[in-house]
Amino acid sequence: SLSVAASLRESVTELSDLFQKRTPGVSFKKNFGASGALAKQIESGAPVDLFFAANNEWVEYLIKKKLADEKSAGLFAYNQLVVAGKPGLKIASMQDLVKLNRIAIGSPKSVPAGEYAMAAFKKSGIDKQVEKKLVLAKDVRECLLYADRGEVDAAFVYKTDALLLSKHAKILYVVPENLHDRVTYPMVLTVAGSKKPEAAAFIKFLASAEAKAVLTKHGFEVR
Amino acid sequence: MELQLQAAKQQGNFQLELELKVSGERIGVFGPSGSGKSTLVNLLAGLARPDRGSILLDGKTLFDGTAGVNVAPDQRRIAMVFQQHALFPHLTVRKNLLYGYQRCPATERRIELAEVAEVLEIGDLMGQMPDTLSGGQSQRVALGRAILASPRLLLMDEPLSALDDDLRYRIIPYLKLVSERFKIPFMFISHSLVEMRLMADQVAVLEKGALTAVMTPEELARQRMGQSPAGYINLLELGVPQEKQGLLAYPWAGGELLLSSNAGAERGMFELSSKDIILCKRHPDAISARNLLPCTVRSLFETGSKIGVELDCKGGILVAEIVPDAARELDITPGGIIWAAIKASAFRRL
Amino acid sequence: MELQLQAAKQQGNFQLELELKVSGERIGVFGPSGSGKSTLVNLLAGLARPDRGSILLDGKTLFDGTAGVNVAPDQRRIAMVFQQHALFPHLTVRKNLLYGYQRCPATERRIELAEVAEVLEIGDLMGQMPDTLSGGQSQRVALGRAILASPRLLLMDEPLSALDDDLRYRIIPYLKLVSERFKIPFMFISHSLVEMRLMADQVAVLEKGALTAVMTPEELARQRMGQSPAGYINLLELGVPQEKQGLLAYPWAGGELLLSSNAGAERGMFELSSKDIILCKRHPDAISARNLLPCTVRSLFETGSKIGVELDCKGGILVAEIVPDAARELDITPGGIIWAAIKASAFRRL
Amino acid sequence: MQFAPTDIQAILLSARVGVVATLVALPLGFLAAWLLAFGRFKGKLLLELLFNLPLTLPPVVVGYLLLLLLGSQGALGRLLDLLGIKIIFTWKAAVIASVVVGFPLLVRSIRLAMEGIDLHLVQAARSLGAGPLDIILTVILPLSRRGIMAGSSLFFARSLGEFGATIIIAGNMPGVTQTLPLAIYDYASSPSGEGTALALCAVSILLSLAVLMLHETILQHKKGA
Amino acid sequence: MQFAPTDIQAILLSARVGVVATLVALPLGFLAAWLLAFGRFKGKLLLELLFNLPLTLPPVVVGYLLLLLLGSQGALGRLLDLLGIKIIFTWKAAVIASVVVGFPLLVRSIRLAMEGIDLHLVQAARSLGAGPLDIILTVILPLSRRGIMAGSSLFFARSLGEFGATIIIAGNMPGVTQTLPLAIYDYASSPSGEGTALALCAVSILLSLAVLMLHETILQHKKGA
Ligand SMILES: Nc1ncnc2c1ncn2[C@@H]1O[C@H](COP(=O)(O)OP(=O)(O)OP(=O)(O)O)[C@@H](O)[C@H]1O
Ligand SMILES: Nc1ncnc2c1ncn2[C@@H]1O[C@H](COP(=O)(O)OP(=O)(O)OP(=O)(O)O)[C@@H](O)[C@H]1O
Ligand SMILES: [Mg+2]
Ligand SMILES: [Mg+2]
Repeated sequence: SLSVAASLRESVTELSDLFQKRTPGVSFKKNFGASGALAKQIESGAPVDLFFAANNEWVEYLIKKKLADEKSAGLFAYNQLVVAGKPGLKIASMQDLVKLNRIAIGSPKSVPAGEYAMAAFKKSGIDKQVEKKLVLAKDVRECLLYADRGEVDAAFVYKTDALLLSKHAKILYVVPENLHDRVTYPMVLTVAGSKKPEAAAFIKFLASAEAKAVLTKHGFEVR
Repeated sequence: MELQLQAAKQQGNFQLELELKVSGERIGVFGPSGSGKSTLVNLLAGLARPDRGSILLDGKTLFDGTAGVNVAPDQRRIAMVFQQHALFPHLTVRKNLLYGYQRCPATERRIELAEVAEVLEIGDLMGQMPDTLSGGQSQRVALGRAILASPRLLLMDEPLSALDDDLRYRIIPYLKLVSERFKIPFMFISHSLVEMRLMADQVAVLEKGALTAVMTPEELARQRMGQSPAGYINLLELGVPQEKQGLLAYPWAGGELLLSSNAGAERGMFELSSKDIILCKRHPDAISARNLLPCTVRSLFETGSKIGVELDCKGGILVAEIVPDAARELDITPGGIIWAAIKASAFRRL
Repeated sequence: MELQLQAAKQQGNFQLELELKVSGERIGVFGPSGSGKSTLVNLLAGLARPDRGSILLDGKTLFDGTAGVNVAPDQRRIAMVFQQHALFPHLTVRKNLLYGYQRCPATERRIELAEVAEVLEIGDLMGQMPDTLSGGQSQRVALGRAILASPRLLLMDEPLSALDDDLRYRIIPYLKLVSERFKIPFMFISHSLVEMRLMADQVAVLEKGALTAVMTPEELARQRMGQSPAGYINLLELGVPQEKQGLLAYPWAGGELLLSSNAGAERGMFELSSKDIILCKRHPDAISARNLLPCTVRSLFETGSKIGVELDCKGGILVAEIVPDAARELDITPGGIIWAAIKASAFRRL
Repeated sequence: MQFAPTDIQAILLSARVGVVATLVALPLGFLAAWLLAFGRFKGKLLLELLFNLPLTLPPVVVGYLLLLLLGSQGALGRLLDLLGIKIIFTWKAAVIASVVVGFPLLVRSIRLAMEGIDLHLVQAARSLGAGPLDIILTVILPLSRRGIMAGSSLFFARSLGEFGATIIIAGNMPGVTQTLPLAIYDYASSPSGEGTALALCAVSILLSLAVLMLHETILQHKKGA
Repeated sequence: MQFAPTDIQAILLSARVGVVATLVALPLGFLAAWLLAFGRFKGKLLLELLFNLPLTLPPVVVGYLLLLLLGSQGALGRLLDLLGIKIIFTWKAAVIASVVVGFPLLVRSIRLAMEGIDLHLVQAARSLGAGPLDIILTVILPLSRRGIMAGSSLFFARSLGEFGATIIIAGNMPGVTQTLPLAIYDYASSPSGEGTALALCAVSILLSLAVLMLHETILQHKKGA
């Protein structure tokens, strides 16, 4: 079975469905949640074969605990951090954010997107100015919700998520990649998963052009 | 107090169907267990709603099924003493007592805490909580609580059953006093004829949810004299006594009556059962009964298997109870002269 | 039943300090309100724990403070009738009645439902829930429930206060019957001397939490004869009567006694108050009292302001009550002959 | 509105988890309430605290703690492993999450009702020969009926809404361990799923309405009898 | 173990939110319980359902619904905006979340106690001249004291643990709206924060222990008096 970070929900579902159609007899159980929760579950012996995380931290955690197969670790997709907000606002640089009242980011302690956003603030030197304006959401979807409902002026979200926005909010600004580490989605086989041929086959399938097309459709970058 | 009640109420298998018109300050309700006395009380207090009918108290409509009038219980100013005392468990005895008092407009307050506490002997309990009271104590407090509300009508549902005899007869005259002095009319529920006779001017007799009669307690007592173990109770108002041969001689009806010395040397009201009067044709020379009164027979009446004899003893009226056979043997006829023998111990102060 | 109790118990301001040794089947506990009667009952039933002391019933230790013995209430097989009936509100009358019955080992069951239901007149209520019963009905059911548990000891805490006179005197002989036939000893709490006299063989008298005396109810009644409104109660066992001049003639002590015809034409136990006996020196020619018995004076005793006269009427013993003055006047001395006049209506069947 | 098969499964699963959790928790809750209401022993306060813990802590934290306990490294988890019982990532885990999180509510309700019972009734029963267990079954149980009913409908409703602990120990596996709240959450967090989320909310409300009505009817019925 | 300043603030904020929420909810809960226990009106079942809704729905969904209602585009939110009152992302929002989510627990407890009150007492009070409001204050309120105490400690504990609805409408702003459970969640979801998370859990448990002890002491005290 697969444990999948919530932000990959739609794409991994589509990919696994596709794979199941291709390979009769194979069926997946999927489990969605926050990366941290998923890692803890695996640590507690949850019967998981393949772990799709939203950041490297939890994959390394599992590897360190000898619960995941280091050799199988790889990057699955990439994403971009964007600022979404009220359609009228003009954000041309990070410095423009200082003028805003409320900015939603994922909680940097628990949400990778938040971590990237904080890094970007620091690199642009505005972390002190915006500190009091930050609303820390428990996940990216919540940031999105705030932006969509107009509760915040801007929210740091992934591009893939921002594509789901309705007309109340839109992408205002794409955060330059030099301001933070690249947004990566790693995946790893667990110790149990590394013994299953189907799991390896699925990983191979994910590298195929067909799979990459699906990811691109959902807004991910595949390079 | 004038009460006009016409009400029907279904309760489980039990059907109450009452039409009752009474006026007076001291109304009794008499009837066997399960005859609907408590139900009637609830209707009056507004705690139960008649299925149909109307209730008028002193000309004021308390309930009218057709007109849709139903005065709230707290607006009726009708206080209750329940069979089960229903004291507020979270309030001290003092606060229980003052509950109705404080809710009574100051101008209408007629009775003070100290007065009630003294008569009911609950002064020492003031700080206690109800759950630490004995059965008798609880009921006395409940009684005091209702009295202190200075109600327009006081409903008492067998309030005395939990009290001992002594206390019971000390409370009864107080209740009467309260009713007379402060004009608090009451309705007194009991299935004891004695209590009824002592407490009420008029009695509504219930039987299986219906009114069978309204009569004076005298009439009721005479009617049931034969059945009642207590007989008919003569009530005598006696003046200030003098000591005489270790007894107390009370002036009564031009003559005097000798009572045991433990009767208490003050004027007051006394009861004498019709059963405690023995009639003799002639003056017996020596008899243990201390009172021998020559009387004129006023009338005879039959009740059950007994004959009631109404006697005129120099203006004082007494009712004696004898068996028909004795009436024949003694040749008792209205207008005849006869001796009534009464023991000094037969009288009881109320 | 043999009870040895030595216990102390503090309750608020009230201190119980009892040492009580009684044996007998019918124990009474007598005392004014607040004297600790209910507290004693709770100690016996195991519902309250003495601060110190010991309780032995029939040689079996129920409680021993020093030895650390405290038999659980349900193991004591001591049933209770409370002042407040405490019926299980969620069970029908039938199930309430059978509660203790079903928990009593089948071999120990001595009393059947139908029997109890009939005497207590609760047969019609079987399907009802307790909250639909009137006060009197509830207490009868509670009584029945305790009896049906066939207990080793039945504790009754003023069980009769909520019943009407009629019913009360119909239950008393049944209770006595139960106690005799099935050997269920009971302890009967009351502050009524009359009930005590009717129910108990021995009475423990309590006053402010302490035992003042253990005596027979006769002694107690004689002692308090002067104070009690009921006087001393003579209990007479009368044989099968014959009709005679509209009255019933019951054989008694070699002669006969004439009773009102409503006494019921069967043999049975009757009560006669000492107050209802009038003594005459000579035979009065015509007197309303239907019974005139020549008697020998056996003894005289004083109580309060009264004199008790123990009479021997051809073998039957009666106690009459007169004032000292009358004793002098009639020249009553032990061994003397005197006439006792008793009205036919003075007797009451129990 | 058409529900996807996994949505139907979520509804059925939630109903099942609610019912099973209630059945499991009731006897335990009754016992716990009895201990707290009538028991006199040391450590009572501690026990009470323990029962209330799941209320005080965010359900997510409860979930983590349960994961530690029941996971393959946990004390209980290892024991269950030996017995061949798998809990984590099964619907049984959802039941456990519901039981633990709703337990304080159940206990509180029942205990409150027990504390209202007239002690005279217990005393009467004892004097009529009923031992402690007998009294529990024939006096305390029926007389705390209102509390049991109130507590269990409260508990059932709570279990229908249980999210935080469930997602951690049961996981969020559509068709397997995804209960109603998890499905609602999933839909609600994507803008396109709002409609379905609301529809599932309505189902959840209807379910608890049904339990509530059942509860009222039983109470009314018993009152009338 | 040293807490960061924001952790201390979270503890204080949680305590404040708990206390304020309890104070706000108590009169409302009492009123609601009274309506449900003694009221006889149409739509009672509906009202009961409404009060129980927040229990049935996952707190996150409740938070979401509250956001819709109180947010800048919500009906109530716009009204409050006109009055110059800001709710969303302030500690007041945390209070509202706690009140809404804990309300059913409070009402249930109080109502249960009210239903246990001997009707004779109410009748006696009425016959002594006490009107409905008077009776509520002098008879029903003191006699449902146990239920109020139980309900409010339950409510307080629940509010200490309230996470799902709070994080949505109060946001998670350290030092401003970050309550204990939010802080715990934050720490618990990063691999390095486990220790701090457990320490904060302990604080939360201690807080509710304090309330529980207070509750017991008051009950014991009143019983003894
Ligand atoms: N809620 C009820 N449901 C069914 N029957 C009831 C209800 N309340 C009272 N009854 C019945 O109504 C009848 C009258 O009861 P009520 O209490 O008025 O009698 P009562 O005259 O006061 O009796 P007691 O002297 O024993 O107190 C009884 O037969 C009782 O069983
Ligand atoms: N829990 C308690 N706390 C304080 N005082 C108490 C408690 N229980 C009983 N008492 C007191 O103990 C005394 C004896 O009470 P008890 O009920 O034994 O009297 P009783 O003889 O049965 O009276 P009654 O004839 O009125 O029923 C009373 O003064 C009562 O106020
Ligand atoms: Mg009655
Ligand atoms: Mg007593």
